[in-house]
Amino acid sequence: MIHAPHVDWFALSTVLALLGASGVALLGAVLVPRPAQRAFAATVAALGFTGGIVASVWLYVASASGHRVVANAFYRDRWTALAQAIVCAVGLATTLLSVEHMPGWSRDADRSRRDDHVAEFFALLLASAAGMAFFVGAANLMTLFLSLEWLSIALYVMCAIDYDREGSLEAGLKYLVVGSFGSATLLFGSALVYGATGSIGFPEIAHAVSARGLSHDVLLVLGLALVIAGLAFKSSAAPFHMWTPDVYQGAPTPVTAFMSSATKVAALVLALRVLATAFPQEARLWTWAFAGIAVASLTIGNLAALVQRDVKRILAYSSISHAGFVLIGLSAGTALGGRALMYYLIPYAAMAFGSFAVVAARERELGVPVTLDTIAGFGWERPFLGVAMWFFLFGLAGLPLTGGFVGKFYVLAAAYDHGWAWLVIVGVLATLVSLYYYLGIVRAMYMRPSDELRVGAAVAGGSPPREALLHVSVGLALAVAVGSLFAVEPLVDLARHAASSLPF
Amino acid sequence: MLGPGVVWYLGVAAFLFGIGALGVLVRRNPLIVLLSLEIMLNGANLALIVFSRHVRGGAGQIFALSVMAVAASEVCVGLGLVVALHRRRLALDVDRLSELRG
Amino acid sequence: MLAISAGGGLVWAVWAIAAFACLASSVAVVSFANPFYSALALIGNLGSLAVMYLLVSAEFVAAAQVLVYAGAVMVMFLFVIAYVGPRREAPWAGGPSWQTLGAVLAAGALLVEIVVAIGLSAGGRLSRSEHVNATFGSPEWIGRLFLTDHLLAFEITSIVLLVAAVGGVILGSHTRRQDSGAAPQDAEPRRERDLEAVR
Amino acid sequence: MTISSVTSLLIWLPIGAALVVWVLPLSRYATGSLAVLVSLVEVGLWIEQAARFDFDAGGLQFSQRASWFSDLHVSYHVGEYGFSLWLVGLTVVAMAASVGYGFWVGRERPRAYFGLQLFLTGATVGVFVAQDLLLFYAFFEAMLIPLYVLVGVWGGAGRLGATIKLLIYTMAGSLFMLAAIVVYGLKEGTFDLVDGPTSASRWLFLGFMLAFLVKAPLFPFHGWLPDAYREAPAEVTAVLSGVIAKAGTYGMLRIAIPTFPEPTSYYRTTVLALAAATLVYGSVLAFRSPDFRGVVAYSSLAQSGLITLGLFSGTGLGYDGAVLQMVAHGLISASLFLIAGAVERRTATGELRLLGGMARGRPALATLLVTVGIIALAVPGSASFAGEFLILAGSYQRAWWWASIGAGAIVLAAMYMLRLISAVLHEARGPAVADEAMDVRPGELALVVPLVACLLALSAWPAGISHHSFAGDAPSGVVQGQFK
Repeated sequence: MIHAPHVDWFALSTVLALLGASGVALLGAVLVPRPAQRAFAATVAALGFTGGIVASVWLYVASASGHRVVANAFYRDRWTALAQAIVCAVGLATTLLSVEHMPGWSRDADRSRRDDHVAEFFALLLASAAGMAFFVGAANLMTLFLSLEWLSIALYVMCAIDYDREGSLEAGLKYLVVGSFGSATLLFGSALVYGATGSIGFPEIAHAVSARGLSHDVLLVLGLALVIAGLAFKSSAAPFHMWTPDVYQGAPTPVTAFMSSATKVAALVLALRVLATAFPQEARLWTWAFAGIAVASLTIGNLAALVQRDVKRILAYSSISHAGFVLIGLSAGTALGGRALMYYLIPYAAMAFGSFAVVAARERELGVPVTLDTIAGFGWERPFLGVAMWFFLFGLAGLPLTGGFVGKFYVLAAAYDHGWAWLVIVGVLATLVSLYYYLGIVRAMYMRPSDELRVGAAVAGGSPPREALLHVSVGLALAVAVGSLFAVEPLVDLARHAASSLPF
Repeated sequence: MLGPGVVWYLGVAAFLFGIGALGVLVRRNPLIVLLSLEIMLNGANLALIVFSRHVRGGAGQIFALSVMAVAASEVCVGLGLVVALHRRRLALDVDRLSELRG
Repeated sequence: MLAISAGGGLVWAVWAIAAFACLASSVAVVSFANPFYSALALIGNLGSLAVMYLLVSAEFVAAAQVLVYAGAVMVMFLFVIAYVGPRREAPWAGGPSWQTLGAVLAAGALLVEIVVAIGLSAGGRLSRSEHVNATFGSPEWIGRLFLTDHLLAFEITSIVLLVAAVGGVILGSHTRRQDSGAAPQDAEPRRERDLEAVR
Repeated sequence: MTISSVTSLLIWLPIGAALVVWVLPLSRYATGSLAVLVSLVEVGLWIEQAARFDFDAGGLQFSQRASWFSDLHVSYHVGEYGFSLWLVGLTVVAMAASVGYGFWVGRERPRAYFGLQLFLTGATVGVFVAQDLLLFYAFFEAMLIPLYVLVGVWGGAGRLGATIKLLIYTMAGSLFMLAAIVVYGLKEGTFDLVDGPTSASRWLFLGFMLAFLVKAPLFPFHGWLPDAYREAPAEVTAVLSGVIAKAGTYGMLRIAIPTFPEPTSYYRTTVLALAAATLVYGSVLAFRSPDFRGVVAYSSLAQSGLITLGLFSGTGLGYDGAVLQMVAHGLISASLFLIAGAVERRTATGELRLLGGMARGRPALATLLVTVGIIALAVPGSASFAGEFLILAGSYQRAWWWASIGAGAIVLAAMYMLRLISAVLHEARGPAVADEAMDVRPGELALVVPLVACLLALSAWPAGISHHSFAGDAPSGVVQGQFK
């Protein structure tokens, strides 16, 4: 007789909402007539993400005491719920951005093909977000690995979905190869940890380590190192970042926007969960490991960004350096670090998404890759998007226009609180370097001599396309980015309650 | 357990993982890269199964079975990409695809 | 039940053959110039692994390995290789660039590290012999685990497969079918494109 | 309206107006009028506030405090002391003149321009009233953003290089201040300036001072100054040298000196030497400078040195004189840069060898420039004479040689100002000066005359500031008591 475990459907409601919507969108790809597919699938996706937000908020409210559900395979707690809410919000914004742009905006010449796979795209977007929503709540190494693959495989296909462009396919393949390499590393690490402790559940691992005195066990430490490397691949932290610029540049821009914000949120949130829950005894090791990765990311991300011309590549390197910043908070390995991490990710996700969304608008307008030359004059031609980009860039640089400023302050405070004043200095120096390339974009957008400014308009050949939904998504990102500067207290409270689910 | 101990199996697993990683890093043909990824996953699988026997728990074997499914999924998407790239009449040479070099 | 019924020497012999085949075939996979041969070598690798799985009482996994991997995945591989055409690539040609060298060093270091680490702990816990009962690794046991302790993992696995299937369809279906929803004036260019794709 | 919220209103009114200007598609004229109106309202609010200010009472006035994020004890805490009141006054007056000038000149892209100017006003006021370290830092940086764009978009031909230098220099300084703030705040458990205890850490002191030295600026941290002052639009330079640079010296007075008494005395000689070097160096360069703006720019550099000299003399007279000189020099350099702008508009150049003979037929211009120049070179009876005298007296109490260096620099100041006046107004008519170049117009007069009037008023009654900056007119006690 098989006694199936009790399933707490409510705990899974966010995932189920997204999956359900994904299924409906997929059905739409078959059943709904082609001309209506775009509207249908986008509506379903928007509803799905809204449902996901509602579910995760509800879950947040109703999960004050965190515990594991469904045979201890999934965490129902506020850490999960808050991360799910961020992922769903990014997903909603991506949906708005994608309606006009995906897939195949470059196929304008042949309008009939613009709707190729549009419903499948939204289904994949929902599926990947569902994977992330599950990933952040994974409670054992198996669900961790599987949900990582779940979200990654959907992302690989999304990267490649603009398959009339070689760059898109190439990005998909590159991401697949490097992503799978990272997953395999994570998997081997999981196997070693399993072998050392005999368990795959996070708290059980911690328990086995303390009960059997394994904290110096070679297998365990090696496994931990491989697990960290695998997670660093996903969060595109140096030295596991090599794929990031190529993939971010080659993937369709809305997908890049989604990856740079949601994927990073999921990977970093989960990283802290795994390490704090399963390896508290190894904190002396992983805090150092993360500090090292953070320094490497900040150095490589910022220095490499200086010499780039392509705006998407610049933003990709910027996202590497921001992984470094978040890891500074993570490396503190304290409740304050957890709070800093969660708070940082909210404005960061908004700004990263928003900046790529603005790039998408320019790309669509001109039909060419957006470089520092082709973005010239953009600020004056499209005032709203220009100002928004201005806020995002200054915010990413950490100037006090957006919550990015407070986020940076928070992670530095967490590092100092942990006793790592040197990390504060590293963070400060990295910010200084980063200013140069963020300002480079602003300079290109606003300060080129007026004869250069006309280049953009000439290439566009007329008035910019109408894109109300894109403006809405950029506006939302802007509101979150700026609002998080003023609403620090409520957001930090949310983060505090979320971080209290972790055993610090 | 009769025969070789866990360590021997683990040696094989580690070797598989390492040689697979090497293949991914140095080979350029995407098909061979995908095959090398399979070897890496197989190395991890062997470790899981051996440990499953060693700790007398079921999780390792279940894990390994799931990994097989995942590996099949990766291959499915990876081969899809290879075919799509081939249709774009691109050389199947990761290094020659220089559009994204910056 | 090989591991239980046979004597130690026989098990050692079987293990040694399987391990050797396994290692040799894995080296072959990454060093063949022709992906076709690499794929065939991988089949050998999978088979020898299945033998090793049997030796550690994982019968169901061994069976699945042969069915899923060697049966399904490798067939898919061979089809694609046949479709794309076996393109030869000299694997080590052109001397070691610094990238290749770095990769070899990294992989080598990883391998040495792992082996040394395992060897270090070899004298300790890992050499203990463990006895398991006959149901260990049996299909029934696996099925029970999948539906109880690892229910969620089971479900996710199916979702991963579904997502991959959708992805495969998207990436594979370049030449679109003529569907009724398309506007008539679009039919002609699309047919041309289809023809081109067929060519 | 409660008393305390006036301070917040001074910050947020212009920032809100900036948003309105950015969002609403107003006409050029409506945008400019709105901006001017808001700046005048700011002046009015400030006058109303000054009228109600109790100069004898100690402690913070018009203060307002709300938690920003409580787990690190960071709050939104604003309020004014006597000297901050005067600096806020300087800000609103100079910004009103600057905004008016922009309106009068008719800058391109008015909505962006006036929005940025208003944003700058709010942020600068914020710097002078913030009583929380992080809030102070936020405003300190926020000032930079509109400045960057104002210089980068509306500046002269070499503006791109100038903006990069400006930003990288100042950010390099202020980011180390951020590190120092993080460390100080977490160590002491509060970021509040009023509650915060003193600290003996020399590293933290240096972190703060680096930011202030770059901002003020002092030799050798002044690398951004010549380019920025030359390339920025005239009215932005006026604000930059008149007001923004004062944020640096204000920071020394409000944060570095009271919070770090031990490091202050440890590094006193070093800073004084830097200040003296700046004073001499700036004066010499001003004397050698080939163009109008260069003279004023380097004289501002010299004045920053003088003010720092007064602050780090650590005497009551020095503090009084420094505050007076901050306000007086702010007004002087704002007026001079606006006049420079007026001259450049007429002659299309600021080079002194191309100018000359502008006094003939242009009485208003001549009167203005001579009046401001006379005050700037600190003739006895002028506001800056009072300020410089107090500073010299204060530094004399520290050691006689500081005072003698200061006195020497005042002689140099007379020389470069007279050279400027004569090169622009007198001598033979320069090749760039056309006969039809007009005298200053009523519009320009309306902008510069109020500034000059303020200067004259200060000259008549310098004690208005020097005796009303610190509670009970006891500067040393107030500063050493950390403004409690």
